[in-house]
Amino acid sequence: MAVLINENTKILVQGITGNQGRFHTRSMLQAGSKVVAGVTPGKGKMEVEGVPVFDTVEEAVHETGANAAILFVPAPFAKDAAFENIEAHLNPVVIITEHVPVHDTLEILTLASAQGVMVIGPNCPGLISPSKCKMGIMPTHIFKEGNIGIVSRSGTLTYEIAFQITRSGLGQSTCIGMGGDPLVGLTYTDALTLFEGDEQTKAIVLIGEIGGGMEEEAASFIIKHIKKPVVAYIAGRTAPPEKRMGHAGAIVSGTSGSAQGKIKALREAGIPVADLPSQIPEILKEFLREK
Amino acid sequence: MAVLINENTKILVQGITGNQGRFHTRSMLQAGSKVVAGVTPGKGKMEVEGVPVFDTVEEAVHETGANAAILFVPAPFAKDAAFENIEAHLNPVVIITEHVPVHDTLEILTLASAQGVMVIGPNCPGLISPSKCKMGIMPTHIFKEGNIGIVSRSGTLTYEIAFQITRSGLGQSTCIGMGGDPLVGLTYTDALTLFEGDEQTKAIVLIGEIGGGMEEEAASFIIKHIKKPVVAYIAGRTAPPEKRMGHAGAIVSGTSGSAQGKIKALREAGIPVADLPSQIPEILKEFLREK
Amino acid sequence: MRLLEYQAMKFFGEYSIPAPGQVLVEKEEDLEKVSLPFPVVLKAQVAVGGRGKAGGVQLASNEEELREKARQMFQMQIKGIPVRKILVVEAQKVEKEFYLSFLLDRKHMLLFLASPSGGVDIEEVAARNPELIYQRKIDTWRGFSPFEGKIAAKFLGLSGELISQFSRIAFNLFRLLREKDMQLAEINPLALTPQGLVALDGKLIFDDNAYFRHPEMPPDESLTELEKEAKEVGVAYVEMDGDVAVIGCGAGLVLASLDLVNHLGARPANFLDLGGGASSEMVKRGMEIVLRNPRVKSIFMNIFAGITRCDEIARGIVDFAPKIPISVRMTGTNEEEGIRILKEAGYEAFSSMEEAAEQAVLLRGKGGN
Amino acid sequence: MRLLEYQAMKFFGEYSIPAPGQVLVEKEEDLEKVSLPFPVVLKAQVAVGGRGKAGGVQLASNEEELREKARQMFQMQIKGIPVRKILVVEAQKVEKEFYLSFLLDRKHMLLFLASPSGGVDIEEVAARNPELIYQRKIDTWRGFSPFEGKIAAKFLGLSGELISQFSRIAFNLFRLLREKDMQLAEINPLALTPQGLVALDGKLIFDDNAYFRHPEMPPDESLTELEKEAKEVGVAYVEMDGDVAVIGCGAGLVLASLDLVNHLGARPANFLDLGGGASSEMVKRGMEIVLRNPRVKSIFMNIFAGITRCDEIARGIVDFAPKIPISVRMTGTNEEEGIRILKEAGYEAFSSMEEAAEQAVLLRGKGGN
Repeated sequence: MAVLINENTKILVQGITGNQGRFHTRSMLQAGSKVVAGVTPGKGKMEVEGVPVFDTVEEAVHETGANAAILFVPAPFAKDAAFENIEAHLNPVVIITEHVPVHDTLEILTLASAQGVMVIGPNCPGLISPSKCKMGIMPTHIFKEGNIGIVSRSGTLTYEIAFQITRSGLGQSTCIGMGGDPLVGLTYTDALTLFEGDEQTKAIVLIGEIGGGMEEEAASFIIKHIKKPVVAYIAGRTAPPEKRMGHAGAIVSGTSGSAQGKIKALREAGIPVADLPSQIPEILKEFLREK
Repeated sequence: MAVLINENTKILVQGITGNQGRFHTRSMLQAGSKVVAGVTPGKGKMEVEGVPVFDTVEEAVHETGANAAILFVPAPFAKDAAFENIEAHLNPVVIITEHVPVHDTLEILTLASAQGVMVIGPNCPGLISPSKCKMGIMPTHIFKEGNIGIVSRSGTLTYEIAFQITRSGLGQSTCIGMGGDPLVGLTYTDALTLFEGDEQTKAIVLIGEIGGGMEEEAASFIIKHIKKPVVAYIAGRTAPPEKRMGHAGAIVSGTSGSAQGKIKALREAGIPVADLPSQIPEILKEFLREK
Repeated sequence: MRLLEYQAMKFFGEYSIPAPGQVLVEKEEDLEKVSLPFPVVLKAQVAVGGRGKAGGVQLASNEEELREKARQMFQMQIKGIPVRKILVVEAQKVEKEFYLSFLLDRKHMLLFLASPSGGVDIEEVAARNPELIYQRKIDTWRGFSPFEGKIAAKFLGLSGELISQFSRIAFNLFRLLREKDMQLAEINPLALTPQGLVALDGKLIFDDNAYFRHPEMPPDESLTELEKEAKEVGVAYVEMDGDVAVIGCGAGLVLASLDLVNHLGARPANFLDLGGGASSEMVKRGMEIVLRNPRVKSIFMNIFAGITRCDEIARGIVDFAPKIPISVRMTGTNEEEGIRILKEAGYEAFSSMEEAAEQAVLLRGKGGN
Repeated sequence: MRLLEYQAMKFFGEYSIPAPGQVLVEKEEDLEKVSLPFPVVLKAQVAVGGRGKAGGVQLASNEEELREKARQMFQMQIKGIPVRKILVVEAQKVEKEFYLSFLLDRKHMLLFLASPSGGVDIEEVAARNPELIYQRKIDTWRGFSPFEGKIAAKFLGLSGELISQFSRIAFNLFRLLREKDMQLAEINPLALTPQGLVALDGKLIFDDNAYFRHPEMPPDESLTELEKEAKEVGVAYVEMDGDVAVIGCGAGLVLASLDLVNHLGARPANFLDLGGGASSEMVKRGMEIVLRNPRVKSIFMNIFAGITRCDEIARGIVDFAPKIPISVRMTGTNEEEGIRILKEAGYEAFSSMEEAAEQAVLLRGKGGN
């Protein structure tokens, strides 16, 4: 089944006429995704890669039945675009846009939660259910359909680990990049809940990094609610304190947000934590053998 | 039974240490109302007319079990005070304060509606269920317990009509002053619905004035939902256009908001409209005879 | 308070809402400052509707015409209001006129309106062609978001770059409404010109209750001298066209008193609400104000005292001793004392408003006291 | 970006948050401007914690002491950062110290924190005495309302006029957070003095993503020269204490690469994230920056190319031809072409990050290329 997106997902691309929008629309189409509509105000009646473009989400949904949205609009316009898609009840709404002000994200997430819409991102690579639907900017070829669910705060690190899993002979049910900002929509607990309820998923990889307290939260959530096996990897053991390590959310402040704290919390919850990404496929195989 | 307030209403007075708050607390107590708490930040541990004063609504509710609030705070602080009482789920929240900015009222009403709290006012005289509870600033002696429900946008005009009803030998179940601002919490349709469901109320008086479209709305609401007899009076047939007649809400703009339009709408809905306040008691007696 | 057009235009400028080049002219010499390309439009700055039909909007194609028409306009009265200010505006090549507004009202709370039928009264459009009005309730908390303007722009038939342009204007107008405490923020017409969309006229109604947080807001220029004085005294006064002055406590009851005078075949000269708890001083000042109107032949004072004290009112009347007949209705708090004071000074007091009004109407012919 | 104390204090002033009299001193001559009553406190303006213990906070009781201590302080380095600015502050008679902050985080979204245990790190309080922390989630839309400050004030044990004073300060701090796009707005300590509550120190963390709408925001003074240059180039650079320079595309993978170097028994010299889709020019500039650090002995470059093209990266490496050993891991988009370019120029390329890291660690001793 996969989670969040599958062969029935009809994607609307907001900001389809920009360079990024155009490029990734092509890539998503090549990956077999159903991209049914694009939206760029003032560019209605155009076509991009054979996909019809509309001025508003309202029209696009009306004409094409789009049911999920991915945003490539510049950061200053992300809030408006997200509001538009959330209120049109597209679900999920994936925000690829980097550098969205965190106060804008706050409002986006508040609206989404009131409207019951799942937002993924901002500043995220999106998600993919291999062979069914790609709704993001990840390289398609490194994924393979399978039964491992991956959820991660990091982009390229996810690719690294997904690729190692694929090369080991396993595959992914759905791979979700949550994004590296301090405030993001979908969290580990959301993803874990979805994977727990998904028949296709047999084991889960949780990829974390320094900053915030989401991994600790996930650890206590797993004890209570997740029966499927979970393996974790946390990047940033060597990060110095008080420095922003690339991602806005990746900061160790004082005693909080450190990789050590997260690893400790996860291990105490009985979750194996890999020291190196390359150890993950073996641990997964162990999980699947045990079943 | 009466509506909204009765012998079980335990009133919290916000702004109890001001002149108005103190004066009307005494008057409400004299009318037999259960005023159980006052709130004025910084004045906790005082007493006013034997009523204990607290710094916050939270404490006041905790200590006294207050379940309804009346506000006498100055206009610039009305929004905060209303928010505090609404979120503490006091119900109703009666806002006596005049000159509340309409954008503040907008936010107050939006919050109240989300929290399921009935706001009355702002800029209103409050309400009274004679012999049971007075939560407002009206003279007590002109009311008498009975079976007429009154709802009005105007203060003194309501006193005039209530007094004429009392003198005619009839009495009131509850008399509600909605307030004269362009945005107010409780509306005619709210009051009509409450009176329709109240056993004590046998007939309803609707007192309107120029401005807005609430009376027209009430007319179409009555046709559909109100079985009890209603008599109306609309003040301001002689008001010139585009002039604010005392109340901020009392403005005839272009063709909208005129007394003539309101009277027409009510009459077309089969509701008798009195030409003079003094005609109302007779019409009410007619209603009660017909039953 | 309704802002005059030139005041609204100043706020539009502050909020990046595009408008044609314009100069405010307060006296003929100011015309020297005008360096706009001709033709220009002269617009009388008066706070009443229908100024166009009354000659308050004129076209001038050259300097001479501008001078001549400005001179004439400064001598005009529009619906009784003398023209003191003229806004001179660069004439526009208008391809189409739209309507755009945000407002607060009880039913919709925060409402966004747009129409392809601009330049006329939106209520006329609502009555005749309701299908030409786009209407959308705006969420109080999240506010207006530009995409809502884009949806409206499509309704108006706009395309291409104009969609975002319209939506930006709407967004800025909404910010103006919320940040400046306006009850209504309207652009009508919003004109499509070769340079894009521009606001040709605007109506802003400021919420007087919010003056305390807007020191930048100008005073109300639409009030008559008497209305201004009343405001200072703290009473609400509106001049009308009859001869019976009406005074009372509480807007609703004063309105009902006006209607009662009218019902009795006479015409009220004014609306004057003393508010609750008026002092004898305010009663005197109130009577002073209504008697400034030379048409007034009698006074009908209707007091139903709640917070107000009848004795205070009576003392005010007796102290002031109006030069024309007065009929007083007095009931409520301290009623006996009030009536005693009046009777001692030779004034009659009624307990029914109908009787008092009848007496006031009757006394009109009697002059003196 | 974390604002320096004096910058935070400027915003506090703008938002009517009371603070003691203070003057910023950038050179010794500036001391002439200081006309505060003694005693005063000298506070080194450096963006690191624990400056007090490092001698960055000093008391001066007279002019002479002030001069002397300022002179000393301007020669100090605190945790490696030279002191360039000193804030001279009127010393306060402190009766009690509170903590007050608003922040954004994933779990609570908008959080309000207060504690009677001010003047120390709130995380320490949270760890040792969680019962001393008042915590309240603030509604995104309706925002913080003063009554919420009053509830907290009661928790802090305040009474009388101080309740409203505290609530006003909290309200203004919240406005600052929202209007100025802060991720954290903290007053610690908020001191109770005979003159009422005053902010003795403040921490504001501005959301860098919001620079586009805050032209008034100062540049980040906490960055080292190299970090500033990196910012201009468009790469993320953080200096560290080891000798293996780490470069990659994507923050998470670079972090994992640092950990890998560490796992292999070496220490990374820096974090450098080229981001997605880096050009050969950016690769060159990135290498230039990491090599500015004299400790660097080898480079580990880890490229997992998604949007990025391996051939671009390879061209950047070959063009720049670093003077010290480099080990490259390269996989993903245009991998063959990239590896071909590298091989032709005599560079080895690995497809596994572990192997490439091992090589980089090994090459440290080898010097030259």
